[in-house]
Amino acid sequence: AGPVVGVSWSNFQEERWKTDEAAIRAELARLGASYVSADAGGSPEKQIGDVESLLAKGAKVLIILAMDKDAIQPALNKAKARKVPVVAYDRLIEAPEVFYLTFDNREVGRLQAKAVLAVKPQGRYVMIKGSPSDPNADFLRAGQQDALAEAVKKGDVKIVAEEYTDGWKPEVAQKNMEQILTKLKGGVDAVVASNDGTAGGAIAALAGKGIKGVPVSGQDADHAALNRVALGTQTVTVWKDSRTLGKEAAAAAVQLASGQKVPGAATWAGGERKVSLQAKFLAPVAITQANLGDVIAAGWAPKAVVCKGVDAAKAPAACK
Amino acid sequence: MNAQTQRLAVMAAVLVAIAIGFHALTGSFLTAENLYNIAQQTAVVGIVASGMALVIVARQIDLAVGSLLGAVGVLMAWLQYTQGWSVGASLLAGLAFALLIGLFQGWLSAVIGIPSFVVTLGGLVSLRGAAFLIADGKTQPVTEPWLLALGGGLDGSLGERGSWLLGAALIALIWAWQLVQRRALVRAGGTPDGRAGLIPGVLGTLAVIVVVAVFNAYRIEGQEQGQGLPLPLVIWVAVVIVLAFIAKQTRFGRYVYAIGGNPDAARLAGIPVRRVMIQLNLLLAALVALAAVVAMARLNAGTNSMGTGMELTVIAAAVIGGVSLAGGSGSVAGTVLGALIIQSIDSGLLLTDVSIGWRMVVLGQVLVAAVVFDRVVQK
Amino acid sequence: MNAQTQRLAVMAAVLVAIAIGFHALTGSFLTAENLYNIAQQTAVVGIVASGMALVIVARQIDLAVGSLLGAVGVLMAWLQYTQGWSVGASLLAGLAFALLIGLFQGWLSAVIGIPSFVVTLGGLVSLRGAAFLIADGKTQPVTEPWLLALGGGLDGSLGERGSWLLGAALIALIWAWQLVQRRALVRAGGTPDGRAGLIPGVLGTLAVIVVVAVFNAYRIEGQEQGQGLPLPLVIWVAVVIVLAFIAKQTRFGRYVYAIGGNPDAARLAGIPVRRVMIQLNLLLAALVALAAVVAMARLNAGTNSMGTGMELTVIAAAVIGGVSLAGGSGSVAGTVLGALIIQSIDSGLLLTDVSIGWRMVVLGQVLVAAVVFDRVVQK
Amino acid sequence: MNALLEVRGARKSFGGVHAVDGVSLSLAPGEVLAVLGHNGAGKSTLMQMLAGALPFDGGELLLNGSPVKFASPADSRAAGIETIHQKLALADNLDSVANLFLGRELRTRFGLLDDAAMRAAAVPLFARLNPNFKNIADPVQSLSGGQRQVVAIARALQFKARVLIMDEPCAALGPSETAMVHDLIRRLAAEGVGILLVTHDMPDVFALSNRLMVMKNGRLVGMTQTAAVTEDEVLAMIIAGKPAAACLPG
Amino acid sequence: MNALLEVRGARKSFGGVHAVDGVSLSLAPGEVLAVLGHNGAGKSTLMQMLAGALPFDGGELLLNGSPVKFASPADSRAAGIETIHQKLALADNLDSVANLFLGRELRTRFGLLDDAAMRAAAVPLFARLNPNFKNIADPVQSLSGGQRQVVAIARALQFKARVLIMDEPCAALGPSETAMVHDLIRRLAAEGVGILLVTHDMPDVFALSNRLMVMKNGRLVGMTQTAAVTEDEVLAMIIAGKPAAACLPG
Ligand SMILES: Nc1ncnc2c1ncn2[C@@H]1O[C@H](COP(=O)(O)OP(=O)(O)OP(=O)(O)O)[C@@H](O)[C@H]1O
Ligand SMILES: Nc1ncnc2c1ncn2[C@@H]1O[C@H](COP(=O)(O)OP(=O)(O)OP(=O)(O)O)[C@@H](O)[C@H]1O
Ligand SMILES: [Mg+2]
Ligand SMILES: [Mg+2]
Repeated sequence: AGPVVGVSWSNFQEERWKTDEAAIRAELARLGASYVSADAGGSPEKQIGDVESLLAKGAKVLIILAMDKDAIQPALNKAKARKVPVVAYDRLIEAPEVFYLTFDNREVGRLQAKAVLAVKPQGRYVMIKGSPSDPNADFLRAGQQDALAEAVKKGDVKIVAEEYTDGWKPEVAQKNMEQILTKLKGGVDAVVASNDGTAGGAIAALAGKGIKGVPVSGQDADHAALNRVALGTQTVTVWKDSRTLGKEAAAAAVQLASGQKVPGAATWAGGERKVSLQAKFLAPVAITQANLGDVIAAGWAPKAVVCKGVDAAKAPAACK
Repeated sequence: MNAQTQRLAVMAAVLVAIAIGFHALTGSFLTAENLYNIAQQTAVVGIVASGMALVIVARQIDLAVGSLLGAVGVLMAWLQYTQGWSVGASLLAGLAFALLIGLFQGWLSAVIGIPSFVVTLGGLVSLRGAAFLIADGKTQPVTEPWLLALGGGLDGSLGERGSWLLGAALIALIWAWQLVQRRALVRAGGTPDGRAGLIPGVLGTLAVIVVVAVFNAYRIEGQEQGQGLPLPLVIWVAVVIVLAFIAKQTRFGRYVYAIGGNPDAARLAGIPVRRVMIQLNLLLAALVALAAVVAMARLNAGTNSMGTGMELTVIAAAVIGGVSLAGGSGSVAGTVLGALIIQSIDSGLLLTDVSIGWRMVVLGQVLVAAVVFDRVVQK
Repeated sequence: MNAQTQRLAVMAAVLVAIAIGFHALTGSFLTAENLYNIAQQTAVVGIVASGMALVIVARQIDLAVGSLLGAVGVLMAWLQYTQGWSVGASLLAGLAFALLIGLFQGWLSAVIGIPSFVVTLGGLVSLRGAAFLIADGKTQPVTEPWLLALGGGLDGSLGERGSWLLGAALIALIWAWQLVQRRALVRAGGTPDGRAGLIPGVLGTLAVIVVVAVFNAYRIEGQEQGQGLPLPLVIWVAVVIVLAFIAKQTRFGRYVYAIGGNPDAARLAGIPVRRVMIQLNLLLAALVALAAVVAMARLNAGTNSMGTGMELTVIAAAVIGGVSLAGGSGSVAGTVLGALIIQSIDSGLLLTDVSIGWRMVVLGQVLVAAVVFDRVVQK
Repeated sequence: MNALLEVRGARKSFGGVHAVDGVSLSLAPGEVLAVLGHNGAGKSTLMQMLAGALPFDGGELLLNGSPVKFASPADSRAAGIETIHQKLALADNLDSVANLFLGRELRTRFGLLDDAAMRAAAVPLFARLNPNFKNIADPVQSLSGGQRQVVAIARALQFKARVLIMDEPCAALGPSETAMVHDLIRRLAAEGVGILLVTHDMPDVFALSNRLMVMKNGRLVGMTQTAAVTEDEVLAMIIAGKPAAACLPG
Repeated sequence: MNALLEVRGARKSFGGVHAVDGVSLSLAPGEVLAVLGHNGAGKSTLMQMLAGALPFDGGELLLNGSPVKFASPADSRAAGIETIHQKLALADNLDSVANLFLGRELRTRFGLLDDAAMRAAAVPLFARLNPNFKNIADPVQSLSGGQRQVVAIARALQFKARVLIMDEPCAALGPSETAMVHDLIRRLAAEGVGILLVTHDMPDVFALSNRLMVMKNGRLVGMTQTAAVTEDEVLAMIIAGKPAAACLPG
């Protein structure tokens, strides 16, 4: 039989990881390896304990979705002591022995802002950020800034409000958006939301005030978000096909466990501390009405779900 | 009774002070739009808090309300969206689920004797897991227009005419109630004070008129008339009236207070303590189901994170509204003020330019200050 | 006292049953490595829970511990990493900060008379904001090796020799204590029962030997000898011994119980209730600072999310360990069992193949079941 | 046996303490049976057992000759036994009127609480027991010790009982209040109510009771007609635990 | 004025209730002053004011001729006033020994609690007051009403007081326990302790007190030498609120 692969999730409550898990499991099953997992529920402390438990359970290779790239260090030391290789899944862990496999978060931020900018090249922008206790929220925000910087400099785009969303909770995003609209007396032309959950909250707030035609971004290609894209209430959701990511991670894990090199890996040192490590990047895709068909074609979401309740007359091509 | 009323008056004053303070700072707090926002944002917590007040009065606590709200919300949305149930059937199923949980938890604490803190802490964890399992973690959109209206928003309010009608009904209710009280007193051989019911009557009437007028003044661009009372607010007010009535006018309510005052004495007086406890759990569960409907309608979806951390806000609303955690004292009406104070500070801070870190620092300390003020006035 | 001991015995039995159950299910629960993990994972919660027990005994509650731990942890790490302070100075600064907060909260509740629930709810929110502000939300790595050792891990344990030495010292302490008790009894004119101290003495000795042997049996590949007792565990045990001693052997401890039993009576008996309350707040704050050091060392960093939601786990550990939320009863030793039970279920479920949603469902209900068992045995 | 209430060999212990240890007694309609004994003799424990507040560890209880088991105080109350507990058992946060009717509230025809009617019924009752008792709308926790006792007594008297258990009802009462309660006890006994009266006050015993029983350390020392013994004999029974000559078994 | 304790025009009200309304009194060393009055007359409120448990709304308190203000019961205790409160003021979760020494624990030379010594001191004390009182290691909440009262009395007697306030100390006591407390009161008075004795029991009043005062609805009805009045005169004062002929002002 293949090796035992331990997977440590950062916060399984978020919708997307479910798909990743399924992909990892399927690939591991195909390769004859076995799967054990733990969920840190958003807590870096718990994640350390999780990794310890996974090692105790006999994991020979780890896939870690780090809640916090710095705070995961002790877990890595443990793994290192036992000569257990680590795949940094989706989020960077800056350590030389780690294999980093990801969709670049900063790139996700860039795609989000770019897609919104394409619809509203000028105007007043609201940034709905992620959880203040999640370091990734700032990476996304930095990527968004990359894409907007020029327009801001020219004065085309004005960032009129910016809020963190406690715990990434949609209802918090909704409340924040409502208050922003009140504060700005409705003067909002575009919303850059950091994921689909917060986008949902922001869209509900806009709808509640009868505001139409404001572009909103998201991330994760949640089914509900795809449906909103089809309906035209959400502009873009950045799709990181986590099935590919999961599949690649599982394959890489098994290869690392048997001491092989991962095909397609390259040395990379683009992190904050310029640590050089092995990495492989997958490209995220911005899904708008124009390429909505891609997710359906890829079997990510069934057409019936994506196009539910879409008015045939105004339907995007994918729903026709 | 008197101390109770005084406390309510102080907390109302605190609320007004907060509102004026924020308006001075931001210029937009006391606008019809912002008040409309706050009314909607508070309703979910307020509905649950009114039931929580009675639970705490009876010396119990319920930490599971947030998770239960999440599980029920996801269940109802999932039944509609993924399973294709009708809206009515899905709401009933959600209610049934909530009542089942309430029954189970009530049985554990009232009959088996496990402290309600432990029982509902278990519920807090388990039900959050259930919320995830039901729809496999996926957000479940909700589309039925009449259901969405219950969440407020564009079409979720009574409109100008409807609001005035409801307002008139409420005013009639207020005066009718004063009359009933008076009659009962006379029937029992008392001589009612000529002006006894006048002050609450006039104050109540004024409050209703002001509220309706304010909400009617909020007009969304493109709508033909003012919004009027948003449905979440209407639901919340109805819940509060019913619960306040239950608390003060029924035997069940009297027993809840007696149990909270002295559980041994209640038992010795022949009160069916266990039954009352279980009924109380069922009542709160039903309110959570109702709140879940509003929350789901407001968000246009059921998500598995709904209600996360809500238990503390709900308990805080009750406690700030004057419910003592030691049991036996507090009122349903107080929770309205408690919930409004919390939400006003929260939403008001969002109108200022304070960044999130400072916002949290200020939010926490203003909450404390509100209660400090109450304490200082009492001395 | 007797009922207390019985309860501890039952909870210990529950813990053993849980361990055996998980071992039967997974085959890897009762391994030296897993027990070593659990000891480390529990320490942070355990340290805080031992102080929380006394706070709850005195009819108070502290919801701010998790946020305080976060703020103190980030502060200490930030002072080292970003500000370049020495480790010692940064730890002292963290302690000072915690004590200041403790003093403030103690003053609000003991002197001004705000319910501790409200005061610390404010703290829960405000201090989480502070944790974000201190380092602007950025994680602060910590690198000093001796500090990291306090968090356990590879080099953070006593080793085989050190563990036996400490074990021997503990055993000596246990017997010395029995002797002191006996002497006191004789001095006061009593005639000690020949075997009175024998049973706790022998049990304690056995427990120490087994624990040391188990932890010494855990050997990480590449290390020359067994790990022995991890430092977080050593710190936790030291805290528990000191607090149990304070609770039972000092006037302060007696006053804490008296206040919890009947605050009015305590005041009438001339107990300086306010002073005791403030001291209690300071004690808990100091423990939180200590726990923050361990948590930070364990994480190799201070993050602003540290300790999120910990307040409920800590309170749950105390309550499951037998502390009554109504005040006046419970023991420090019980919190050890409470914390271990919670962590064992949590860690044990990870070793099973139960999926994440179900894991939460089971975790919550097993917690309840542990207490149900205790209740059923008592009947 | 035409006894209203009969107890056979009642036993109750708490941990190692045998609080009630094989006590038997019977109570006839219209009879006042005084229960005496040192502090901690087990009198209140026995009364709580009869009131359904504590389960029997052993022995049996008969009402009108048929055995009964009370699962709760509600059962005992339903069987016509009213109890004034030594610890008073008041809901401290409620006012005197609410406490008076606790568990048996008056209701309007819509099933709602009829506070006005309850208040109207309470005022004269309290006034009779203690004319200076004005603040009946305050929570009972702010009442004086004697006023609290008045509330507890009024509660037991308010409802038509067949057996009345009074555990030191006059302990905290002033002289005029005590006189009033004595009157009431005599009147109720005359109406056929059986009364168990726990007291430490010899004048009370001799003024009110038909028979008396003495307990010591959970056991029955003796039971006798009150008229057949002197105060000194009773004191000797209480203190030395030896039955007086007049004592008959049972 | 050589009075141990003197009160001038003490006032206290709760909301609308004037619980104590302009009461003055003085207490000499070795004197037993009985305080009488109907239920709710304000006796306990007055005693709580002297014990530092309630602040004065008006009037003043003098100890040995110099005015004092108590901010807390600890102050009053420190000034040599011991109080047995009507509500007993016991920590229900602690055992009798811990309650006996509450606030004044014995400690070893290391500053730790000396439980063994406290227990050793407590056993004979309790045994003297109630020989049947065995379960002194149980939490006091499981004690009988009289046993609880014994604990509260023992606490006040244990420490050398100059003024002793006893609010209905014998209300729940059995006859032999009451006799024992009477003995103690006499002995303490002989040693020069000033005693304020609240009671409803006429035999107690006449057996123990040198002077007596009667309160009604918060006001002082009269104060007199006990020897100068008859029981019926005292009862008339309590009930009708009219001072007897023998009453002198103050
Ligand atoms: N804390 C309080 N709050 C409100 N009212 C109070 C409070 N304490 C006492 N009172 C009121 O003050 C009055 C006097 O009470 P107090 O306890 O002094 O009477 P008392 O003379 O000791 O009576 P008793 O003989 O019944 O013990 C009563 O009417 C009582 O209701
Ligand atoms: N709940 C309890 N738990 C433990 N022991 C108890 C409990 N209730 C009573 N006891 C013990 O039982 C014995 C009898 O108590 P009980 O209250 O019946 O005495 P009593 O005769 O009513 O005394 P008193 O005259 O003082 O009221 C006492 O020793 C008491 O400590
Ligand atoms: Mg008794
Ligand atoms: Mg009194």
